[in-house]
Amino acid sequence: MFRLSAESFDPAALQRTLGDQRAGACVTFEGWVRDRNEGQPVGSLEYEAYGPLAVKEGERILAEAHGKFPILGAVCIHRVGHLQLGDLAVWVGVTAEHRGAAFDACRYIIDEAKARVPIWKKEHYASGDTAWINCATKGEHAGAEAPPPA
Amino acid sequence: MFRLSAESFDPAALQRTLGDQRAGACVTFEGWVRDRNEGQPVGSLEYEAYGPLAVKEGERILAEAHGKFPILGAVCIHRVGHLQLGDLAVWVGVTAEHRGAAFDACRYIIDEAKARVPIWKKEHYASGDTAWINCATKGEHAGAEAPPPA
Amino acid sequence: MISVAVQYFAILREQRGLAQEKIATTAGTAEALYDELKQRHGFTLPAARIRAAVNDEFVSAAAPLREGDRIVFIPPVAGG
Amino acid sequence: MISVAVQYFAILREQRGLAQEKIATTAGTAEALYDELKQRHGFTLPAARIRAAVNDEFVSAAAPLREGDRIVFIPPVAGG
Repeated sequence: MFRLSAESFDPAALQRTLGDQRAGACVTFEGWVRDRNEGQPVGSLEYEAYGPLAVKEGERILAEAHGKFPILGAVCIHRVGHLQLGDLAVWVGVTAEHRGAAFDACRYIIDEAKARVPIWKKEHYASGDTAWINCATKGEHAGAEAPPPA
Repeated sequence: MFRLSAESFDPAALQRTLGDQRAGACVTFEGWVRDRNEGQPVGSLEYEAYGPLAVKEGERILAEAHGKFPILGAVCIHRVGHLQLGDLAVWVGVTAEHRGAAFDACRYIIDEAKARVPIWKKEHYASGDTAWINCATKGEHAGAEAPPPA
Repeated sequence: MISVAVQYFAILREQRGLAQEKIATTAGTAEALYDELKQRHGFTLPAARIRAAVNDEFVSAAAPLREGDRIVFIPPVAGG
Repeated sequence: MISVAVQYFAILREQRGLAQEKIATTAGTAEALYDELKQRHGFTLPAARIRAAVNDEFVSAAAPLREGDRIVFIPPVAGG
């Protein structure tokens, strides 16, 4: 299940939905809003999604993960809206009989989601500037051009 | 922090202790008691630990993870005692600025903990038999000799 | 000349100043339409960094446009 | 002859039928003591699959034993 959420959500409740007596391993990834990016102090973040295609592409990624790895369950929820430092921006949870598949699939899902799902992130800096991440063109916020994975 | 726990514990509360505004990623691993091992139906599990050395070795593994990967925090809690199907047996949580280090360190910690920390697992099978995992000798529960990672 | 609906997100929405509009165009492909709109509205992202979706599915830059299509130009994504 | 304390866990505790005991031994190393106890108590695990700890630290199989040491023989572990 891939979902967008305009409200904060409870990852523990999501993880309970993955409960499965066949599962020996559950790996989760949480993306948190951190206080700096590429050395610039960040004050808050906005996420904007192209909803219908984001959900379709997210579901495709989860289906790919089920095809590539022997996993039992996989869920990804991504926040949209204005988030503050420390807020949970994205949650991925994967269950499997064995831990190798759970780690590999969780990593695959977040890597692909960050690269392919039409969601955009606008950083609000302590300086008052803002920048759409990955959308800078030469000369403008060059530091935000290709941020490292987070 | 590496700890043994004779009682069930709340992973959400543990994860909150890892909160850090510098962190962009939190990866967790949960090991759950699953209903079969190597094809044999499992009814319950007992974990027994050599406490003082388990904690020392667990702390060494966490220190190694801090040395090998750029992480911010790392915690591992392992249950001891009699556990039922679906119970949480071990929890690892790692925070880092970026997700690659968080995934790699979480995987390192659980792999090393399973291989090095003096904790033993006794499986109680639906058949009424029991076996100490990895402790079988030739001819006796050969199926439990080298279980896959879980 | 066909009539299509264009939706904008993120930096394109801000640079255009609105989230959607109807466009009458002679552009035959998604890429040609982006170039036309980039000229008109001063979008900073080059076409090479934009993907397109038509009717909520990704399409290639050379995908032909049809009357009534709903088109979204997708800036580089940054989920998570 | 030295006197040492031996603690047993898991399969060794069950095969011995107790969790700790004092032993008077002439064994000079951890491995020699394990072999002696294996004979006496019918432990099934060969010495090659056992690690030893003395005074709550891992030691090599050839580590010498001293009067008053507290020794633990560690069967193959299976945490998680």
